[in-house]
Amino acid sequence: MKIFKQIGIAGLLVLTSVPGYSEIDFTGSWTPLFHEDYPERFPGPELGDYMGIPVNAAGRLRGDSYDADRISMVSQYECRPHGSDYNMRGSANLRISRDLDPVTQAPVAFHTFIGFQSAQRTIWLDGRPHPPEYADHSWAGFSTGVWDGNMLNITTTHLKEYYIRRNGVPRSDQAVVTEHWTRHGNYLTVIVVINDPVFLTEPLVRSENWIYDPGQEILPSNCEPAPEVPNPPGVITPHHLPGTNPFLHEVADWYGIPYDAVRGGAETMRPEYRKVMGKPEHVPEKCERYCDCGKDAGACNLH
Amino acid sequence: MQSTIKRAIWVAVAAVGALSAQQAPPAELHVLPVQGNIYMLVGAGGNITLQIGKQGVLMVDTGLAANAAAVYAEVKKLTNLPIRYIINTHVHPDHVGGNEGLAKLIPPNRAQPLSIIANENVLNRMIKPRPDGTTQQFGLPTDEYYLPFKALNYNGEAVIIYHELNAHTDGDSVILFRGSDVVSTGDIFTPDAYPFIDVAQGGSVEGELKALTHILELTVPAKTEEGGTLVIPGHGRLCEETDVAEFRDMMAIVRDRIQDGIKKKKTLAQIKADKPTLDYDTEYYRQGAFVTPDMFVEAVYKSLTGGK
Amino acid sequence: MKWRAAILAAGVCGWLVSAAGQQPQQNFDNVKIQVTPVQKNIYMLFGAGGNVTVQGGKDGVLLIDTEFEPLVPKLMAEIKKLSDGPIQYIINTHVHGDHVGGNDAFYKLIPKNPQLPLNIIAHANVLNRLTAPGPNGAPGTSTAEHPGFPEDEYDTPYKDFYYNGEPIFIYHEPNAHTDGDSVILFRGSDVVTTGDIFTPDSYPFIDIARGGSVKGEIDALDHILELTVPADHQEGGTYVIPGHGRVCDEADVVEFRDMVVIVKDRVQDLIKKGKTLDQVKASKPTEDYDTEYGANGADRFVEAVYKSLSGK
Amino acid sequence: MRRILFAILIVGAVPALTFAQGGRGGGRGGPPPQGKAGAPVDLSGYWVSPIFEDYRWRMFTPLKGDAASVPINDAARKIVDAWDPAKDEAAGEQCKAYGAAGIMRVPGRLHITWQDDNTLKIETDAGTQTRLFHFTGQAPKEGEPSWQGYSAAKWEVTALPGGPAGVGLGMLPRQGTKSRTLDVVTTQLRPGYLRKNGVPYGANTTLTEYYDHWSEPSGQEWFTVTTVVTDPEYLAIPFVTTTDFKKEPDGSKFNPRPCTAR
Repeated sequence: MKIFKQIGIAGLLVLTSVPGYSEIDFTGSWTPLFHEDYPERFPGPELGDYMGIPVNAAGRLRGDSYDADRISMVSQYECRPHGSDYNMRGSANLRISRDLDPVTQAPVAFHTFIGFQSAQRTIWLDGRPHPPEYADHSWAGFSTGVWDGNMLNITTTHLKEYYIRRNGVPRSDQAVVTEHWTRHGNYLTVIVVINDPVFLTEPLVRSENWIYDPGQEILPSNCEPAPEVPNPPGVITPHHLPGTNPFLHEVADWYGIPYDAVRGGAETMRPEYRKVMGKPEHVPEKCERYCDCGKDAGACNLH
Repeated sequence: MQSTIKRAIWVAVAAVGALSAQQAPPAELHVLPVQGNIYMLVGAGGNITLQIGKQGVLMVDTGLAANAAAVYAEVKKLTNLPIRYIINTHVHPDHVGGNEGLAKLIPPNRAQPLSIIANENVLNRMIKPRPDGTTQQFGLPTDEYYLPFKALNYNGEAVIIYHELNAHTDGDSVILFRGSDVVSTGDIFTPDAYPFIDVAQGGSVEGELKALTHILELTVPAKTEEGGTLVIPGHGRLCEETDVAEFRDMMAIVRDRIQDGIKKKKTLAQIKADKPTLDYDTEYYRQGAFVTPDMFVEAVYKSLTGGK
Repeated sequence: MKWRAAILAAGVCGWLVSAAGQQPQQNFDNVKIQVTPVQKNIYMLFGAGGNVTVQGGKDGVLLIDTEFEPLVPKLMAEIKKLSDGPIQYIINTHVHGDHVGGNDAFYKLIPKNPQLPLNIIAHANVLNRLTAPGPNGAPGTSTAEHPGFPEDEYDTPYKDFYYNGEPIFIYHEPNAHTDGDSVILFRGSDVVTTGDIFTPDSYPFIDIARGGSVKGEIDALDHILELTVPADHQEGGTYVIPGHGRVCDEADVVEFRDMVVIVKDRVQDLIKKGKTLDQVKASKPTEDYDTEYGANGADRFVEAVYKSLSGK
Repeated sequence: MRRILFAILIVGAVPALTFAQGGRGGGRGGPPPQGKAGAPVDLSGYWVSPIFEDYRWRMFTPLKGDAASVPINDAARKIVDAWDPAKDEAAGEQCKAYGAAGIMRVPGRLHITWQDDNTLKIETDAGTQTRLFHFTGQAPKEGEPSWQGYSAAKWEVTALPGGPAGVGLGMLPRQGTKSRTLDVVTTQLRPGYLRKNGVPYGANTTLTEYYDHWSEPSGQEWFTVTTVVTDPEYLAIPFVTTTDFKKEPDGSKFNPRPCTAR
């Protein structure tokens, strides 16, 4: 009898309700796992490290010319959040919430909030079109998501120019980013594919993992850019003139890597490159920088 | 590679239905509501800024001559109120070209006569005979100014017109709509193309940089360096302060590189050979764009060396 | 009504000359707070002392100047009627007690919220003077005992930020009424708050002892005229909230600026003729303005102009 | 009266059951088909792994002592500091970095084929290793530990994370999501290296992998494997990485080569 009753209730519900939505629910708080590129992602990348980026000549020279003083001297850079493509590999925690249509209860959008510079983002699930090409761009860009089974495929346009790596390798405002989100138990896997005709010779694919970590208090950041002092005659934008950046060889020498590999580019990223990549100029005896990042699931210290 | 990426992007965007925007033929006009009283009219040549309020219509720039009728029709779709003001940011034909046609199309209004505002240098250049010997009769600036700035209150907000000295030309105006919180820059700022520094008509790289810095002073972003004051460029998409900052930094960096070359006694040819814009060409030079990297380098070089 | 308020204000202001920075012994029990809607986000509050500017909107509340400590509860009550948002900004236009007197009391009354911290902004010279050592080496008052002192000071030509959906520009006007004057432009609401650089019903109090000068005063008034844009027929458009007195627009500032320039020229001329301060006063260079701006302030004004021009 | 009501309820129940099963399984009724027949995506073919992330640690044999990013413990740290490739060679253990927990991170190419209807085979050119994914659903037979261990695979039947999969008031029977993920659990592993410079994993390691197939807007096929290495012996927490593989038109670049210890 009892069983019948339960099944019966279910049956009535099936008969009387619209079919359920069969998507993965990403909502909740997540903590990033830094089991790849921890030193780059937390303390920050080494200068001149373009490894793993299919960067073109333009992007490489931008990196060579980059001077981090720009962030302190040009106030427009001070309170920037990360671009939404970089944010998923950033170092702050993530909260995902979901909008439902008040009438149909159908999912309308996912919202993500990341504490660093209060980066907020909306991923529309209701099939709306992207804005026209001459519309304003933003750090988060304009994102729409389409389900394919248990994977959410996201397309983002209208991004502001930002960095692919925080050592000055840029990602342009013409880039189109596609993402693939999927969830396995308590792991969220986010695959980010950056198509940038301006700075990349082929798509850049990076994938990050987050672990479900409910009950976090993720606070906003209150950053007010310093007042823009009218620039002195002859505008100052800190940068290294071509061929004058003294730091470009550091990463190769510190880690015993051939300089050509450090310079990045699609050809350096194929397995067969190992055969032709040549010898490093200098190889340390043993690891001296960031050797224990993440030991005992701990933080990333230089020594 | 490039083309496959372009295709990839096209597919991606098409896939989410922005098809029309992507395929739009250039001649077709689009209207983008910006904020407050301001609309951006795209496709007539240079971008046209429209301020529409209870009193009437103020437009910044008029596009190419050929599109004047289409522009007028587009404005009429938005409002029946009269066009009271036209402000020209500078003298180039893709920004003043529509003046003549519009001046003829706009019905005479004795209560609110059409007033065409521009820096006096724009007028001085427009009254010169055209190549064909004729001179322009209609649509010349009627209300030219020569002071550092001119202010008016229209449609319930303060509109400030700043003269930017020797920037893109010698007659550039940047317009601030104070209530709507929008800045219209003319060709001093073009987010996806190198600036055309018209040295022959009084432009200079230092003036460009000063003007861009002034625009940065006028813009105030909302939280996290985003939103707040919106910026309508001479060509290209709607922008904000950080977009102007990127552009300003490009200008400053290229200027420094060329200055360095000049210090090292390099000739223009040698400096061009150094490709001082290599890392910006993919961003600011599209096939068929008006200003080629070499033109830009040459303009900066001449501006820095005093035309030599 | 407003007229009486203005006189009272002028009186308080005058009374303060000897005691700027101190709390007056005056009884405020019967003072009522008048609330005047100005334009868009902006309201003007007045009880006694300087005018208070209130900007309220979706983000919260911004205040300019705080009058006197005893009035703060009354001001708070009125502000709460206008907006229940948090008070996140207090800006002081200058150092005088009838403009900063309520800072501490506001600081104590405003609930602390680490996510929405209270920013108290003024030009650096305001903070410097508030914390400066007293006469004959008495130790300066510390920000520890005065949490309401403007510790978010700025020392650049201007500071801008975005609040309640509009850009706000704070301009430093060098050596005008004092050496720490700020003029605030609410660009979206189209309202300018001038502090005591502009007081439509009384002669400007050029506080030479605190770095004021007649030249700076005139430059500041000219700058205010650059910021204001009238609507049709030279009225309306940008509204101006003076340090004391009624809500004004550009035309009122023009009148005031012209008065200051004319009096300055007259005094300058007399100085050229080698007249002493007493002789200058005796020649009544402000006679034609005294009925408008109050004879009681004339001598002080003339004296300030004289000293400022002669450097004596 | 009561009887009639039950009758209605049962009628109502039928779609509920099948609907639920259909969603949770994929086939209507009975367990979802596994192996080749049940494959929701085609992983067969040649694949290459371009090195986008962990470049320093994957493309090169990292400097001795470099365990950055791996949540190792003190026991592991001792082994890392004692790493000596010569010893491994002498012991004939050049393949320690090519075991199941490390192989997918070694730069190289994969050849994926169906060995039979219930066995998916992955051959690597780097170290010429072979992994067999068994869809039989049976528990692994006790066997000798090996570099590649025993891998039990299944097509994920429902991607609903946690929570009761049951039926309750106010909710529909969970339909689940048509999953496209391949789940693989590998045990019986011979101790090896997560990285070539001797960052170890132990004999009790359980390797859980999730294979997700996706495509670029251009149509280019990829799969990303999320690898969770659980090793109570040497890891403070599970070591989680994702490795991306790009489909190649043919095997022309598939270049088998032996393991190396250096």
